[in-house]
Amino acid sequence: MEDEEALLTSTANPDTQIEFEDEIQDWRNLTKIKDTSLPKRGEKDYEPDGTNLQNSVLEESRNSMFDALAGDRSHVVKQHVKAIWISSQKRGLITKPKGSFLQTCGVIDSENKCWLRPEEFCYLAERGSIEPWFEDKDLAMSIEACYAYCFDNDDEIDEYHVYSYLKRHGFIVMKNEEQRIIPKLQTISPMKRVYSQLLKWINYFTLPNLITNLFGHKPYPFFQNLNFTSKKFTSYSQIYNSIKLIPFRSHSTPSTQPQPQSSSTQSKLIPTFNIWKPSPNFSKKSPPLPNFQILVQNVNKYKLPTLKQLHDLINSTNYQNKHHIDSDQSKRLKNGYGFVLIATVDYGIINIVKLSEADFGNENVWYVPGPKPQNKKNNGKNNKNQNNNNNNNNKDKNKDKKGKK
Amino acid sequence: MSKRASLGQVHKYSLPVHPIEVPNIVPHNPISWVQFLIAYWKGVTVVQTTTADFVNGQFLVSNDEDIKTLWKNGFFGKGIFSRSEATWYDRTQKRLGLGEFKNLTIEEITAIRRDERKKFKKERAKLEAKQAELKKAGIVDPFIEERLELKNLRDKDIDVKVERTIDFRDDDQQLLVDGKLQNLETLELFAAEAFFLKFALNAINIRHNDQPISTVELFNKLSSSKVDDLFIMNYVVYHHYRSLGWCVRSGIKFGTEYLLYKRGPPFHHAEHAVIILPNYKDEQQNEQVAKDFVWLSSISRVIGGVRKNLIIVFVDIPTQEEFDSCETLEEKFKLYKINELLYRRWVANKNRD
Amino acid sequence: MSIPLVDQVQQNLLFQQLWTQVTPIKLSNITILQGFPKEKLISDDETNLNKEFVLPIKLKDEITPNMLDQVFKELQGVKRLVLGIVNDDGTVVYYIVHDGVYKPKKN
Amino acid sequence: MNKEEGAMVTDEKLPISIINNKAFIFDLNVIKKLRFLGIGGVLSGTLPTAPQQNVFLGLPLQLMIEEVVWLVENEYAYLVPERDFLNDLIQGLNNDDVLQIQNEKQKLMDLEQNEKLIQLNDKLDKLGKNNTSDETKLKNINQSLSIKIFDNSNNLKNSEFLKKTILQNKLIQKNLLNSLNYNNLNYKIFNHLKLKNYFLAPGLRFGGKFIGYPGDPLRYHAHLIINTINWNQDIGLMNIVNGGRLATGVKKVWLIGSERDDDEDEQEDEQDEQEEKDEKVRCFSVEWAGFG
Repeated sequence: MEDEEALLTSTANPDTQIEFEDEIQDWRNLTKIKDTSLPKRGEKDYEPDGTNLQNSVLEESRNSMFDALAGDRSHVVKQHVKAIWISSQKRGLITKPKGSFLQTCGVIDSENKCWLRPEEFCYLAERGSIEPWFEDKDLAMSIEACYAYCFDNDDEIDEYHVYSYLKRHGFIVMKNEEQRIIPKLQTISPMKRVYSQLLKWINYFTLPNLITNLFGHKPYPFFQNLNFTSKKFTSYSQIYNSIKLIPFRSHSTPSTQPQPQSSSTQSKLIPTFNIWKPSPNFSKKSPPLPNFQILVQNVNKYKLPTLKQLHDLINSTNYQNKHHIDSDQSKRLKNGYGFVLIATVDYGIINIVKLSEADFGNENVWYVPGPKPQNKKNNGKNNKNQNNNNNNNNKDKNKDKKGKK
Repeated sequence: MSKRASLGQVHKYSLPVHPIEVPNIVPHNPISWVQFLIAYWKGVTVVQTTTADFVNGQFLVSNDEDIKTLWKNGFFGKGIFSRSEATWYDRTQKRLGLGEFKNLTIEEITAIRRDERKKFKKERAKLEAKQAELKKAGIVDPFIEERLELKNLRDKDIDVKVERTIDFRDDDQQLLVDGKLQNLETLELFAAEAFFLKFALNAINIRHNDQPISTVELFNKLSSSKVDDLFIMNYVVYHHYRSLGWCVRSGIKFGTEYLLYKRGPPFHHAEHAVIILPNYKDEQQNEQVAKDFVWLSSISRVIGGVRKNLIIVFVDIPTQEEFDSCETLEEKFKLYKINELLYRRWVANKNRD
Repeated sequence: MSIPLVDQVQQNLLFQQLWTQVTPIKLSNITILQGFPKEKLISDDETNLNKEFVLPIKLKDEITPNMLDQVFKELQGVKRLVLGIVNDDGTVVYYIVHDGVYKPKKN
Repeated sequence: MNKEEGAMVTDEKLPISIINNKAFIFDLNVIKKLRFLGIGGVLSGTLPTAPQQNVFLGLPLQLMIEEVVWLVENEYAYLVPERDFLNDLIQGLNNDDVLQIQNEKQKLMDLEQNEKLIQLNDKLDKLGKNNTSDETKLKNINQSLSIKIFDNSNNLKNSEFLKKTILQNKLIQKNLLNSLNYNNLNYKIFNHLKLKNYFLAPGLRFGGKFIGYPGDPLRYHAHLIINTINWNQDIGLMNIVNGGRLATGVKKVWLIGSERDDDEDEQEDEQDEQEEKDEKVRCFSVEWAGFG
């Protein structure tokens, strides 16, 4: 199918590209969500048509919403946990810690008291798991008071929304308090490097190459005056390599051209939260490397960070499998290398994007015809295989082997 | 099957530069060595040179053979009346009932599919009207069955069989000379394509006001001498991807600069879409030109909707002094560096397990 | 050989999009095109084929709300305009601009 | 229109809590009234009865700045500097007040206890197994009573009074509104579409400033992806291509909202300022033409 066709068909049905959470849902379906399965997308109307039926359905939806919003925020006496907001520390204090949330929230000090960060305190209060208390009055705080006292600026509120969004999704989320840059590990394992060097040498000595090398063919041409006819190219890899010119940032030698230290006061960006996939064995005392790291940015306040900021940000990340490299070329191209998540926030609406470093410059995709086919029918198939092999990791292997005599 | 093979044969070469064909060497067979050497000595790297006219900022190729050459050897250019390959002449022959019946062109297949979809939409509209009427009477949704049927209709692959109908408009009179169709279609190259063919491959002659134009002259016409000139940025990105083997075509239909195809449009879908942003040495300047997230979100939605990968290419911009001090274009281009970032929506639900 | 912008869009409309009776009209500052599309531009339209107006413009050109306003002012009573956006590869893409807040097509 | 609607909205001005320049509603009754005014806001808290999902969220409701300005300009609402307000409110409570609050809380729990006891006795009677003393039962019941966390602080003494004071202090109101630092063009476009009965929501997900619904988003699909562009600012044809593609693909139009810059209109007499201002707003709706 043509690209345009793909667009038409994929968008003919908007459901396929809009995530479920994106749309405002019919609250009459809330009961279904509690039965663990997601409700089907509610049928909505095109526009108000003034019918009584439409009005009564709308009223029903609104009432379902209002009823749901009126639901109690509470826990039972048996599980009562009182948490006191200590303003001076900017922490919530639980003197008698209990509850399953302790597995992923709070820090226990030497006196066995639990300290909650503002977002933890507020989130647990909001879902009814703790009873928030004022420090200097013997009085419970409302959610209103939690919002007013826990956050010192607008960014912290956006961060809180992202925190609770991820928590509701079941992730384990912790503030990334590590303010130092984690040194970047070697991207290529030593073994891999030896291996690829070896392959390079092997290829160098493959015969057609040896011969062209002996005849003094240099792959770098003079642009403008280039005259291919005076060169003896025996394969497309030679032709393509000869026109390579534009420098690119490679994931294995990522250092950017030295940028003069700018006078800008723009602060260095650091991921806001560490995120782990849900795991029953999670140890908050000695957590493993997170699965993801996320930066929170309000779209009405911040723009896309500069390239330098993004590179620094990605360099500063440290998460599980950071140095994993896909063995399949097309996956490498699609997934890239190091990445960071950015949660963009627009009045509590959250859209998360993944920014990854890509390295197309290290991947050749030119077409290499396969060996002469046994019969015509196999032709396409062979080409494919050949392509995949080439894609694996060594570009020098991309020597054309013309099957024709 | 045979169509596929022949397509592979037609597009055997991915650039209008062809390598020398040498036989394989079998190490223990000295005859193969000799054969190789002979082929090597006799062989010449073939460059298929074409000609384009540079007029009013457009690069137009009007010679039929040249058009074919550019299309066959790496999918360069676009027929001005076609979606990609110049197929207007064949299409119009068919439409006007001239010539023989050939395979349907992409444009024709699309038109048929769109017609089918319109029919479906009409039926759906009717259904909805009926439903609205009933709703006024207070009856809810009696049409679930029918709707399901319609959905099937939509999901079903639309069969493309056509009977030929002739469509001759008054406006078509001007196309005919002595009852024969004049080919009005030319191939247009975009600036980076034309410049690549000239500068990197030296496979094209470019005429300006009927005079041949040199690479440097062409460059000066296409770019201002400013270091962050759009043409230069677009060109270095084009050159980068072409030199890696990608077939690079315009991305305007999806609101991006380029689309990257493996091999070319008839072989693969474009998997990647490219947008280009400058990266200055001065961070303050970068902050001033920074794009907002909403803008990116819009692009990423369109690109995600057609299941493509969005690449943001940041091009390092050298200083004007560095740029001016370079003597050759080659040196100048080498000052620009490609930095690629992938931008993709991250869906929490799909990343939890 | 030379194809200025307006001719380029005119030819594209006539020979690729198969519009009919495509002719230029001069406005005070610019030239636009009028003509009849192959099919209804908006499926919800009641009349069969309307005369449509096309503003040829290069992709890299600027367009401001003020400019759109001017065109609608000069085309008194016309409720929509088609932008014929010309890319430097010869592609012309077409977008409808409706005057005011317009409800999307139902289908 | 709903019968209650009229009564609901004319009542009295609604409080909007301002926390770090963001606007929140912590009171369900206020949310209900806003809904009838066509102000939806964004529910951004965890719904305590279904805390493990993100499709249906709970209190508080966050409002867009434009919603806040619209509510204030139309005299439906006033602003409360939340932290100062709470500080005053809490400082103003003496020990007796605190005791009273606790007593009230205790009363609620006693009520719940009673109810639960009656229920339990009924149940056991029916089963014919009611042979333990109430005291033993209460021991268990007491463990299952609920500790409630309140959405707002309306129950605190003087809350109403303090809010009234804030409402009447014009300087506070003016300063708070200014502190929101809203973009004038965005507000004009918001107001223009609001006058046309559109329900507006933040636009990030569809790549716009706002998205516009023809009615309550609970029942209707969005029609508009709204962008605000200055009168002589380049819209960017690539943005039109992109936005038009996106919008048409999801059955919406890509709306350009702008405001005339020309001075000639200024001399016209200003009978109705609100409408006069709105006449300067100019919108264009973009969609893909379906060919090319």
